[in-house]
Amino acid sequence: MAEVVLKSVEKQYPNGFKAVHGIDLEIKDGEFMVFVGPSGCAKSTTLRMVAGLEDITGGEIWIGDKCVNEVQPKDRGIAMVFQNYALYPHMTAYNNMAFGLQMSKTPKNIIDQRVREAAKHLEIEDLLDRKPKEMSGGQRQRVALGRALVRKPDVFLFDEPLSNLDAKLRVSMRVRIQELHEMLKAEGVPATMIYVTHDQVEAMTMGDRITVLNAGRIMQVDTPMNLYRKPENLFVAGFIGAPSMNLVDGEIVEMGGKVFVSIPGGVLPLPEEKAEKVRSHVGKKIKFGLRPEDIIANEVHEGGEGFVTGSVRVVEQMGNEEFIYFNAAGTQFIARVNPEQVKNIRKGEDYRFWFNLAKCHMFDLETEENLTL
Amino acid sequence: MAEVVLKSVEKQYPNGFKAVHGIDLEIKDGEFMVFVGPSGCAKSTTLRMVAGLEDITGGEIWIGDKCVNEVQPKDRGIAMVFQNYALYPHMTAYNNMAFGLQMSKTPKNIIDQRVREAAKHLEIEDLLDRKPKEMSGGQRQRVALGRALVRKPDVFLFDEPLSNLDAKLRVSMRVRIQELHEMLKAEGVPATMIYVTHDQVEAMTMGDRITVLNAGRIMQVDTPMNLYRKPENLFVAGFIGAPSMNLVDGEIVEMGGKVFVSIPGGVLPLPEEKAEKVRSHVGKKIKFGLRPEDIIANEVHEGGEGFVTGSVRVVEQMGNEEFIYFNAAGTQFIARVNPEQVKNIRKGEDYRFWFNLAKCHMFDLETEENLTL
Amino acid sequence: MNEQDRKKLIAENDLRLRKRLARRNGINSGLRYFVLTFVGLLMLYPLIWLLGASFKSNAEIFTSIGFLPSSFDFSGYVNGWKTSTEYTFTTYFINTFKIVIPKVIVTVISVTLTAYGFARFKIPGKKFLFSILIATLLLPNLVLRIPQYIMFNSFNWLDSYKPLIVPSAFAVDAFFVFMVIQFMRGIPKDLEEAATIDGCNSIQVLTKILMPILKPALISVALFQFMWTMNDFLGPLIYISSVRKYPVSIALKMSMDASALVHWNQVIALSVIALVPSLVVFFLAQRHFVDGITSSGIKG
Amino acid sequence: GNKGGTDVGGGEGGEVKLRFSWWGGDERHEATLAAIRLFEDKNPGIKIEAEYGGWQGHQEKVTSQMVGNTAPDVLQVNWNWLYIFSKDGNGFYDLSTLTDHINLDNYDPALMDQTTINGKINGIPVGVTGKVFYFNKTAYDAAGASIPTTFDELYKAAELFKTNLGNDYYPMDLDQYAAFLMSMYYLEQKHGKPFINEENVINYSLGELEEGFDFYLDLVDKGVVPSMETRGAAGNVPMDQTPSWIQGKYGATYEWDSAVAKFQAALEGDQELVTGDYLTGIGNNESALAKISMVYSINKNTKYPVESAKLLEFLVSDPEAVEILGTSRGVPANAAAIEVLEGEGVLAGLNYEGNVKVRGFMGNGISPYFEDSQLQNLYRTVMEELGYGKINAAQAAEKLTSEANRMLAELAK
Amino acid sequence: MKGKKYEGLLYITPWLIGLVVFTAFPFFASLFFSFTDYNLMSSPNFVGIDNYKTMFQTELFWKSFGITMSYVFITVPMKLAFALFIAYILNFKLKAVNFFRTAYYMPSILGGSVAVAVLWRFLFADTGLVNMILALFGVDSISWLGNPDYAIFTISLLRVWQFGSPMVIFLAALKNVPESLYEAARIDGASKVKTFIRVTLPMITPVLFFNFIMQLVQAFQEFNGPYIITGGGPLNSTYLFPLYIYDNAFRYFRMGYSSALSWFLFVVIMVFTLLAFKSEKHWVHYTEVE
Ligand SMILES: Nc1ncnc2c1ncn2[C@@H]1O[C@H](COP(=O)(O)OP(=O)(O)OP(=O)(O)O)[C@@H](O)[C@H]1O
Ligand SMILES: Nc1ncnc2c1ncn2[C@@H]1O[C@H](COP(=O)(O)OP(=O)(O)OP(=O)(O)O)[C@@H](O)[C@H]1O
Ligand SMILES: [Mg+2]
Ligand SMILES: [Mg+2]
Repeated sequence: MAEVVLKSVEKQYPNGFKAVHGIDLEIKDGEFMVFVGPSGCAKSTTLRMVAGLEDITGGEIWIGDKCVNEVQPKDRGIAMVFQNYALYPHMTAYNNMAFGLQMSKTPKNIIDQRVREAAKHLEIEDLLDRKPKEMSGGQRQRVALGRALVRKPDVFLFDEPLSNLDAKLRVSMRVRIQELHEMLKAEGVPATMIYVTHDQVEAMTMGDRITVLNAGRIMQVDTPMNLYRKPENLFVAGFIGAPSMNLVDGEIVEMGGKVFVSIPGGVLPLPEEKAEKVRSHVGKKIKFGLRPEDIIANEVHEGGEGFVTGSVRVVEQMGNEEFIYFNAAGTQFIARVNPEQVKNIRKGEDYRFWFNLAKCHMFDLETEENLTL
Repeated sequence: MAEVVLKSVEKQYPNGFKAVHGIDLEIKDGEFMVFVGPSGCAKSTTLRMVAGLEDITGGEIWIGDKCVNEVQPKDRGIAMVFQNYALYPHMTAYNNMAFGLQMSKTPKNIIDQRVREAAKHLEIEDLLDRKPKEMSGGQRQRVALGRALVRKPDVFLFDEPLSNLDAKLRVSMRVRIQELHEMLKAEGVPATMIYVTHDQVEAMTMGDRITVLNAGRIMQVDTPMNLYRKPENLFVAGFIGAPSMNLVDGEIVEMGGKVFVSIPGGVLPLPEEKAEKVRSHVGKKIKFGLRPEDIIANEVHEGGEGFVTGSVRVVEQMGNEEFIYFNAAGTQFIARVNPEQVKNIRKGEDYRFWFNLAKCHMFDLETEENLTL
Repeated sequence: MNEQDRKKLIAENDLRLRKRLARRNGINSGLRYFVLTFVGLLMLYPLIWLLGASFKSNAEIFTSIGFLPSSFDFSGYVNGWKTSTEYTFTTYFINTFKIVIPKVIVTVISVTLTAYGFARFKIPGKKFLFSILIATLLLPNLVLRIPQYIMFNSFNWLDSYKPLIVPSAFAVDAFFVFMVIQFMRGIPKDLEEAATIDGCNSIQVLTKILMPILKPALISVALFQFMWTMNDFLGPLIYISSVRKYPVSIALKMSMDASALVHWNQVIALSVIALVPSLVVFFLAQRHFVDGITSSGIKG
Repeated sequence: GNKGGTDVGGGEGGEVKLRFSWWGGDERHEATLAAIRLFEDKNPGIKIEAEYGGWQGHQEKVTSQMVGNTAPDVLQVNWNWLYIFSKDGNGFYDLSTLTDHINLDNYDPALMDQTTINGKINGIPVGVTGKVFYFNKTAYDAAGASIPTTFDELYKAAELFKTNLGNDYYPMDLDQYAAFLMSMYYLEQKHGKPFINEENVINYSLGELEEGFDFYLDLVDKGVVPSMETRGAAGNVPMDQTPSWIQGKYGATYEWDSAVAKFQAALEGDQELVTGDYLTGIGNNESALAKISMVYSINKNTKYPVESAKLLEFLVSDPEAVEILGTSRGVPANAAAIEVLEGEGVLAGLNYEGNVKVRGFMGNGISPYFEDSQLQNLYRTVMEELGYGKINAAQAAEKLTSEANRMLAELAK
Repeated sequence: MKGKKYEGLLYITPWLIGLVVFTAFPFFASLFFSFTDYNLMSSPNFVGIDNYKTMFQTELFWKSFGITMSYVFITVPMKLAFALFIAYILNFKLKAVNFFRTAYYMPSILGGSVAVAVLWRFLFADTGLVNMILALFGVDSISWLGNPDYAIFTISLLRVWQFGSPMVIFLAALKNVPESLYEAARIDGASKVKTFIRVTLPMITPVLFFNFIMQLVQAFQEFNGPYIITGGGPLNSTYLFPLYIYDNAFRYFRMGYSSALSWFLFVVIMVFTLLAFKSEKHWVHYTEVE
């Protein structure tokens, strides 16, 4: 039983800075919860409060069925990967990983087995005798990860555990963590995992649910797909997705019974479904949002009900895809296209960009809430 | 004049570990060079040798037109962002950034202006009075970045400067760095930039050229597109691209004058162009490589000359795209598809996966070199 | 938020934290304070006793461990300050500071430089030199006294403060050098690397980066040197012959003759006064022991 | 030459600067400074630089100066230092060459002998001091005992102290050194000879010494003096700082007359100390121990021997100076000075009373090496071991004799 | 860090000059004296190794040496442990911690002043405080200062009690242990004691090592304590080696012999120091590998 519940949790740092403004969150037993949010939004702070490393200046944190506000970290049944690693500089990689197990009086041979196994998975078997000083950044980070992985706590706390690894390794580590999660579940000792990341791919692929934080407040808690497809507010819409959603000023207008959205570069007809949602806002200014992949360059596309003409400023080639940055009526848009499909787009020239409006979002300017959900 | 030239540079650490095995590299004046490679491949080591922080145990490093082997870091005209930040704990963010300028006796008002400007771009204006320990990981990293950006050296060295930032910020920082690069060029004082990253997007978008390192050796130095499209060897092929290229064991066979490649799950006909290149290897085992986006799921595709039947194990939804992990004859493949195009793929079922063989690569098993270039 | 609000907030916050802490540690911290106070009293008692004794009669001083004198009489302080010499204690205090202050300054400087050289640079024959440094600590300096006297005499330095101060400018206090070396070796080089990149030459690295981080250690050096110099009796006694140049440590013992009657309350009153600078300096200095490097600037 | 001083010697306008050093306590400092001022007034051409301090460390300081040739022109030195710094008599200026300025007739020739080495007068005696019995009258009264004049009476007092005051009361206190001197006192009274003879050899046979030590052990046994262990329990405390002395639990002390002031002052409340007679009742001889307390000497390298001599003579014989200095260096040895002081009526009190007794009988002579540090240490060690029962009286005699003779031989070389 | 070869030399130049100008002469002079019969007043005569021979044949020498060894073995560990313990406690965020730090440093400020001597007597005299407390537990009064078997212990206690300087040094070192390591240890489930032993202690080993060497050296050279309290007695039971050296040098003027004693002590301390340095690599953790 290791559900983690935060009740109006607040945190004010000694220097007076209020980092967390009342967070309510329920993480189910065995759930994989990802925290995302801009740098400085209090992801680490929240994690550290769950770990018991920071005093909570308001509210309560429950782990399992007890309030842990006054419980020491070591009694909370947690393991943690620190954002700054916090490796013991005087210990070898092996001992860094073994330390927690030694503290819980795990038999030597089991320690050895677990550490070596973890080291194998983390591809740091050769480094077990080295001290942190003699390792590369990524290697250190893996030791820090290993230190948590070898243990079997109720709750795992990961604070950007893969940030310094290369793409390949990230993928395999990611898989490794997920496997661990599955395995523990299968063994009947499910571990709750809270995972802080700034990597969208990790967030989308790993989390059962994702908590989006901003400036010490929760913006939305939902499954990855819902976050991507149904952002509840402007912040989430802009934050999730890379490159991020195009968000431009717009206005809802009605012409001849039909509802249009007027944005820089064009007035686009809204499909019925969307029109319904925003009819009450006719005549008002809103934020209009569309994901880059929902913009089609220079082609008549069946899904596109309207277009905008823009001049291409930059084309970024990513290998499997291309980002096209274009300018329409002084506003910058970005489109994400398949290089195969749009072979002859050139910088500096003007093209028509079709908008898949069935996928668009509109946000109230004041409440910042998504009107189109 | 700040081209950076490495001539057979070697590095052996005091503990006997040989991290760099003779690197030859020419980075042109004003070039933006990216270093990528797996964790522990000596990216940081190389960078630190250029900076003068590590003794070079073999070879020479030239900056501009002088050999800097014996030149002190401070006299090399460099600025650097450290992978581990290395902020001065006793100074505020402001002073951390101003320090380098103060050392070069820049007038106070100019220091102030530059620091504040950088802080604005880095979105840390509010934090200028804080000491490192009162900042979040990403904020610290931005200060570390700011410390380099405020200066105007001949060579910038960036060691994973954005690893702890969220996607949005990464993009804007990335742009900021590129702008700086452009601006300096425009001002007639081009700065050479060496940029270590493990982020493929950064590598592909920022670098004029990319150096791929592995285990202390250079694998390939080329433009981003060439690396992606024309990997010279197995390592680069597997390393560049995320998810990475499917690499499976194969054999070149000739049947009726036509050349085929036999891989797990099927024998595929090679297009003429590719067949030419590997005809000499008929009957030999090779590594076969194909990027995930060159596999098309369950559709007859004009580019696909052959297919493999596989059972789907995992479907990862990324919002704008999907990764399909499938198994063919015991071998795992990954395909990257547009969720719009393949709506009804389900886990556990068998499908045909078409291979775009015009895009395939084949590698000699011994030399690991790409035969199809 | 204006400054006042902010301060208030911080204060409140602090209080809340404290309470929380107190609650959490409950008995634990109560016990801690009890032990600290009890043992602390044991540590402090001599000072308290000394204070009381400065008002006592000779007989009372040597027969009563209690600190309350039977009557309060400040004459010990008044007469003591006047002294039986041509000068008052003021002179001796000034003299002491004339020795202590320059000595502390040159010690900190020379010690830091030397330690820096040893801790951070490749030096030909470093091992050997370091052994010598350590060796100079090991010979009982009792036997060095006479040769040193002869040496300083040949420099024509007698009856001046030079023998007391000048050697310290050359890092002869190996104790401190070794100490600072040990501290430096515990500090990661990353920050220094950052500083060299920022354009610091090695001396700037030392002054701008290492020294601030080493503050607790350097303050300890200054503190020890201050107190030990304040207390040093034999050095000044041997090298200084003019009464007008005497420091406090000698002046304190001016009126103590083996056979003559000693007004112990005066002697003690002066000892109490002589302790004040050390006490104050210690109290002020140790506040700087708040935060060490905590290495928050470095990741890993 | 006269290095070490700031700008010693020379001086502007032909003014002579003399360095003069002494150790002492408050009273001595004040008096001496006053006397110096007077001297300067009377001798306008001479300026005195006073270098003075407490006792602690003074010997080290003088030693360094002697070794470094930086000693002051005029020094106050301990009598036995003469034999350290001037083994062959050349350590200090020979005052016999300055008799124009120093009047040596005012001294007992026996005293002058003690400052003459190899025929050279190394210093003039400042005062004489001797071991005298001082009794705490208040304590004796409380015990119902009278001040003893013989050892028998002392033994009786012991009994009275025990019965009337308690077991931790003793009619007398002896530390290691005093205990040794007490044994010598006993032997001298019995045999009438000094401890060390002219040939620098121990003058007593082993048997005799054993007897002396037994005497001390007997004093302990009979509760006359506290045992070494009892004394030691209070730590290595100067006798006058011992709580038992201060509280009147130790009824008497065998002390130098010059040091008596602090013993009196140490007593708690208004206990009264009186000067006792030399105790008798052991043999037919008189016994006593007296020595020159300290001497004034002149640096052998001084540039200004004449001026130095003038200062010396002024300090010991100028009536005004004598009056100012009073007994700050004990009762003077200079006959003229005593006359002046007696005339002024300042000579009174315990110190003087004791000194009168000392000068009444100065014992059978004292070897210059008697108080040598190494020998003193030997005396103490032997007495301590004896007192703690580590060795018996015979062994003590054996050890003392052999080692003392060895040391004496070395010293006399 | 990379450095020009001679830059380091430049930094230690002051020390090198000091070494040559101020240290070398007295050092070699004393070494030379140890082979002579120097008595300060007459010029020294070379006597070969006579002084050393005499030394080894002297009973007091061996006794004094033995006492010194036991003094070192009692004092050094106790003082270090105490200093470390108090520093550890005073490193917590406590109210009035400034006051406590000062209070605990107090005994060291007092140094060898009269007050210390007098108070120590009060504490350990037969009628002193310690015996009074012991009496409460029904223990017979012990002659701490009068009994040769206990006196050395009493003297050692004085030194232990003056643990201020190592404490301050430990404090400074504790401040340099990164907070994040404590956090990691808390997460790893280490108890306070375990954290101290496994994390704190290793992190401050460079300074612990320093304090160990210094205390060793100082204990071997201890002079003041016994000098002011017991004067070496009773029965020479607290006659530490430096007292022996002092007596010979400044009371008996046997400078030659005294120098020989000093050089003997020098070699003894050297042996211990060397052993300590040899052991260094097994337990002292430097963040910076050379
Ligand atoms: N001080 C050292 N002593 C010994 N070996 C070291 C030291 N520093 C690094 N290494 C080793 O050298 C190799 C290269 O390290 P480097 O830090 O250059 O890697 P990197 O490419 O920057 O890796 P990462 O992406 O993880 O930061 C690694 O295998 C590392 O273990
Ligand atoms: N010790 C501290 N004192 C004061 N403010 C702090 C302290 N630590 C963090 N903060 C502030 O609290 C906020 C939240 O910090 P936190 O470390 O939780 O951010 P984060 O979400 O983890 O960011 P990142 O992605 O950059 O690591 C930040 O604005 C930071 O500046
Ligand atoms: Mg964080
Ligand atoms: Mg690296």
